[in-house]
Amino acid sequence: MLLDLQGYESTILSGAWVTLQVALLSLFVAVVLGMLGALAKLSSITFLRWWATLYTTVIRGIPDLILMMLIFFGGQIFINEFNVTINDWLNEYFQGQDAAHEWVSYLPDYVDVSPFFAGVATIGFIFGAYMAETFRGAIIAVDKGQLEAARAYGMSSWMVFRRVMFPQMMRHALPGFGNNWLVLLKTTALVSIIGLEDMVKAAGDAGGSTQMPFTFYFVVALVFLVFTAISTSLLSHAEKKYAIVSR
Amino acid sequence: MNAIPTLEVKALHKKFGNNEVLKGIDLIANQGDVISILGSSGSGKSTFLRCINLLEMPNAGDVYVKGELIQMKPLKNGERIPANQKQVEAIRARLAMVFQGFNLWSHMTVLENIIEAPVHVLGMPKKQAIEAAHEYLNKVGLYDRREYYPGHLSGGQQQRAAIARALAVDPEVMLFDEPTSALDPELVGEVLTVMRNLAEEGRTMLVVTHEMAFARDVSNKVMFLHQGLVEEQGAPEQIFTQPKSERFKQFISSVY
Amino acid sequence: MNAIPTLEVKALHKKFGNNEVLKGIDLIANQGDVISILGSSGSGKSTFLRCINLLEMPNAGDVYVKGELIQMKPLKNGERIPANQKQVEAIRARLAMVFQGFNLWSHMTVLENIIEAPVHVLGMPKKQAIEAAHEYLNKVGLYDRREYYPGHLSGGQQQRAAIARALAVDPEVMLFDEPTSALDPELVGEVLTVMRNLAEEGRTMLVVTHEMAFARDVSNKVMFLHQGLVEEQGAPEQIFTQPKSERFKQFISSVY
Amino acid sequence: KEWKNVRIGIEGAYPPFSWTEPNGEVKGFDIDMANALCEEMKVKCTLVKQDWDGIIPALLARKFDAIIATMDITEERKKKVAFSEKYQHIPARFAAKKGTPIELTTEFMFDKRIGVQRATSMDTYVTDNFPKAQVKRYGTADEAYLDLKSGRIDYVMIDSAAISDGLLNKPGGDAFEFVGPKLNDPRWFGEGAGIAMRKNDTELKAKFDAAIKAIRANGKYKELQDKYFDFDVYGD
Amino acid sequence: MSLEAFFLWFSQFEYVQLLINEWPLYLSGLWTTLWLVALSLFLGLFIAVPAGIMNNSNNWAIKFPAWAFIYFFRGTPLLIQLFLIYYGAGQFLANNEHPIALAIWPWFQEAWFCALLAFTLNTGAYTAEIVRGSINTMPSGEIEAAKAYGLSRFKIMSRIVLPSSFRRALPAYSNEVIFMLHGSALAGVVTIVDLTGAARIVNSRYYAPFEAFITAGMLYMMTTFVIVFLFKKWEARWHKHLKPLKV
Ligand SMILES: Nc1ncnc2c1ncn2[C@@H]1O[C@H](COP(=O)(O)OP(=O)(O)OP(=O)(O)O)[C@@H](O)[C@H]1O
Ligand SMILES: Nc1ncnc2c1ncn2[C@@H]1O[C@H](COP(=O)(O)OP(=O)(O)OP(=O)(O)O)[C@@H](O)[C@H]1O
Ligand SMILES: [Mg+2]
Ligand SMILES: [Mg+2]
Repeated sequence: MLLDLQGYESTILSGAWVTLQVALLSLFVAVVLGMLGALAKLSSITFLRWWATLYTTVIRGIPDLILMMLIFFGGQIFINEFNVTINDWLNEYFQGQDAAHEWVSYLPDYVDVSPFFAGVATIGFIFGAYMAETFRGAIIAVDKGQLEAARAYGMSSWMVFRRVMFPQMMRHALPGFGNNWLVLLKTTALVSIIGLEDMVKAAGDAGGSTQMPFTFYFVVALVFLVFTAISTSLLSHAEKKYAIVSR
Repeated sequence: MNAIPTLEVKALHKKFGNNEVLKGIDLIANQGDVISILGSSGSGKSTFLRCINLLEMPNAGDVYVKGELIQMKPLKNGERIPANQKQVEAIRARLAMVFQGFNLWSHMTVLENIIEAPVHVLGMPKKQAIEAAHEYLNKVGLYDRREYYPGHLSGGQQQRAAIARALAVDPEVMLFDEPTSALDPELVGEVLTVMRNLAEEGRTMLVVTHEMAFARDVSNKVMFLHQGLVEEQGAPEQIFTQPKSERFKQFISSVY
Repeated sequence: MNAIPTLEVKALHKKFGNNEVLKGIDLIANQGDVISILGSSGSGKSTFLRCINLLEMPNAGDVYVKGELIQMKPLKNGERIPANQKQVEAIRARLAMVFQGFNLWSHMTVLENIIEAPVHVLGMPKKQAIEAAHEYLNKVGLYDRREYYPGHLSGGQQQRAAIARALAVDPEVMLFDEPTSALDPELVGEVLTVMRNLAEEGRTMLVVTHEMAFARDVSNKVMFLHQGLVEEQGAPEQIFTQPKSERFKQFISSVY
Repeated sequence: KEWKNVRIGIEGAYPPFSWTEPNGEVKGFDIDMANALCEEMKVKCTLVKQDWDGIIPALLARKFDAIIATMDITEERKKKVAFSEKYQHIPARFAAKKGTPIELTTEFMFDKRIGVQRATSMDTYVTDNFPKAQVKRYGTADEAYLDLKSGRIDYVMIDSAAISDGLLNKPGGDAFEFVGPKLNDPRWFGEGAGIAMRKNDTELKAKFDAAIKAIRANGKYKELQDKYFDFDVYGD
Repeated sequence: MSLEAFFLWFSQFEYVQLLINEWPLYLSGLWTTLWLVALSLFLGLFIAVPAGIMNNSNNWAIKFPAWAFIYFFRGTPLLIQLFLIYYGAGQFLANNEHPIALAIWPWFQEAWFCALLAFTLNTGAYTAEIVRGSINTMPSGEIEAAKAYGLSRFKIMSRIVLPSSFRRALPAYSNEVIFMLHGSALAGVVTIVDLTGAARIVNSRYYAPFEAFITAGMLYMMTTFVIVFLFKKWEARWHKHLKPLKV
């Protein structure tokens, strides 16, 4: 039968769970980075604007897969070398102070960037750039008068953001946010290429061992369709809810 | 009359780039004064109001609220910034502004709009704020619309809600920027009635307006801005009947 | 007068769901007639025009253009559809419509808009179409704007471009649906001048309008629709001065 | 530095050396070898799965400390990593549909489609020796077998033992066979497979070398070998 | 320092050596990426336009196939689609005596064909949504005007609706083109040596992931910028009617 999974059901299922976790956590990272990026882009401080623009342009100019490889390998090498350099530097310094000083790892020699973490960080980082654009648009779309009124009643900047700007921009951000989420969800498929045991990787292994790859990838496709269907209906629900306010 | 004016503005200057919009405006508002500010379009009326609560930063001049000076410090480029952000926030809550475009927060119901500042700025308990809000809603005749979102109200209703929102912080002074200009004639009537009642209650108000009838009948002081200066001012019965300035004569003849 | 009328409508009925908007309208337009169609909002004026060129399908009644009956066939659900799509397309090109909202094709320049139908419907050689278009552009005073896109023209210019587009198919009848209602008074003048000139040239026109002056001074026949029927019709000098129907009396008194 | 914990990189898709069970557990000769060596060295081992073509970068990035994944000790790799003494030596071979001729010459291999696993010594061998062949590089050996079966490629070139287990002895494998000679030219395939480590971890290398010697001597190696192979994988 | 000495000094860096040795590989990879993407986009249009029009139809029998096609290809990751086509063909078409299988297998045997097919269907589905969206925002008055002047249904589509919609779809389509360029990085997983595939080969030769992938990343970014630039020019021509007049 086409859909006989030959004992791999549970691996695929737990892979699906990993996919979902990666997606949701990356979404969280992306929203935080996106918010910061958007605020930086709109900030009056040239330095921040410059970095945010660099971030969004570079990320959107390079394919996800390449970025993932870069961050997964290059990122870890970078962190480790950084830590080792700092350790060496500190130890040399203390040895200069006190010749009897023994070599100590002040920062860990290696930071274990697990594929899970790397996947979440990478996808979050990539989609942070897309979210930043969405949020920036949404922030601009908030009527200036709304913010002025808030300031005129004595709200502090943080309160203006929290009580007026944020709830209002979410409404404008929702459609773009929804699109980004759907693309993000599908991008998680790439984490299998950097070795994370997600649903796609599980399907690949199973397909290799049984030499029946189509079957397993087909099941994965169906699971993705289910995820998308659920997301779309939740999103349209949310959009309806926010729409009442805006007449 | 009080010894200390409720609001005092001294020699207020404001430039936008090279365009000097206000060239030294003075104003004293005592408890219960209703001051109408007139002037042709672009004469700086809105800018003046916005400088009072520091939505725009004046380049020179001082603002005192009940004798308290709002501290500002100059920057190198000739602009000034608030010396003490906390003070500015506190002062703003005492000078409630009613905007020309209403600017009600569209994601909150009318009631939520009204209790927002009392609860989150003044720290009033929510329950008490709601009770007070009900009273103001009754006053502006919007009690039965309290659960509506601004987007579902007519222009006049929105403006009245904005007035209730301003009342809710029990401000020293209410600043109105053309409160009726976005409304159709019928709605103008609604809003002016509410404002007339406020004046009778003894609220201190600064009103930028094009409604001569309001300026003449309701306010006790009228101020006419022209080219960044106060061209003419005085009690309405006096300045409407015996205008001294040519420019003001021309202005009232064109508006009537 | 010709034996065969240019346009003849017989007992036209139109329902939307259960709402019977037109309950049997007759009309005869001879060569050179300018017929104004009046009526209050919702009385079915637009629907009547749209039924004539089959943008809406009438439920009953016949339309003849120069004696040629437009063939329709009934469906089971009481609606009718064109019996011969080719015939409808051909007829539509002979009944040029000028829309209230202009509906110029926004991705084409004025000139391209004008030659579109002559070239792609009537099969005129492009060169000849352009020459003709220049003439019509001169007539409506838009020759120097021929390379502009509609989005870059004022409302009155757009409406005049729409009229030139209609002229370009050299139609038997021009149908105008409130050609001036979206325009400001100055632009109204522009467009009415063009229409007056067309009337003087002897064009056959059906004009839905609220401009009483136009109806009275330019048209030679006026028709007043009320509740789906022709409530009153006749020569303008007669029906404006001696209206028979109460409803029409009331209507003209409110519009004047 | 004290080595109490060693993280070992493994592949998990290269039977019989390592493969993944349907329930996700990894098994195979390399896995058993890793566990035996760790036991011998008295250290705690953590196994980390990593795709083959990222396995050396991952080692360098300190995602783990050693690689036990049937990695040939080649000159190229020695530039980047250090190797223990060899712990096995298995020749590489071509496999193809039964009856496919083969000649290891540039002319014969002209336009032939050869599947290899990306970044293996077989990849380098084929690339260097048959410049006119179409070399197709796969992430895992299994993918190469799939394409061999469907006829997208003419040959695969992989470790002979891996081919036996992954292709020939699997259902449908009887249509295929080894073709051509066993290949173990040290220039490409080195002197066997070793454990790769970062170059500055010299104590760890010493530990592994000692442990390999010890299990060779105490019979543990033979025990493991017999579990998977009916020939001498150490290749003396 | 003489030029030659400078060159010697310069070329001692590992990365420079990598570039000197491997640039032909990168160039041929870039070429593969470019023609694959260009061809998929071109062919994708032939799917997108009919599918977009069909998905707008009120007739269920016409709408459903287009809807299902679009839903599947937008709802699942491109990686999975590629795997399904590539391995699905291997599993079902190879060694199959059915005359259809015999006829099409020679095509599916080629990895580039599978990638081209997957990319074409994928971009076809996404572009179909863009087409549908822009047809939906077609001002209904302009269609009525076209009817009123006797244009036939075919002419209304081909002369009024499509030209106008294409113009409005241009910004969204330029995004799709960039996404497709990025998505094409997946071609490498089915043995195609595209730009990413080249980077992976270089990585496996030098064990230098950062250098290998950053080079590819830069080339992708340059390509992206060229695309953005070309679309800007195209928009300037096609969007004259939407932009304010220059005075
Ligand atoms: N943020 C700004 N930047 C630059 N110029 C400004 C700014 N705000 C106002 N101005 C200028 O200052 C002048 C006064 O503007 P203001 O809005 O105070 O006029 P006003 O008297 O309120 O007019 P109106 O009756 O039209 O509302 C105008 O010339 C205006 O162009
Ligand atoms: N497509 C439609 N579906 C249902 N009802 C319609 C439709 N078009 C028009 N109607 C109804 O038919 C009636 C007549 O509409 P029509 O647009 O012809 O009026 P009108 O005389 O042109 O009015 P106005 O002066 O406001 O343009 C109205 O009650 C309207 O609601
Ligand atoms: Mg103003
Ligand atoms: Mg109408």
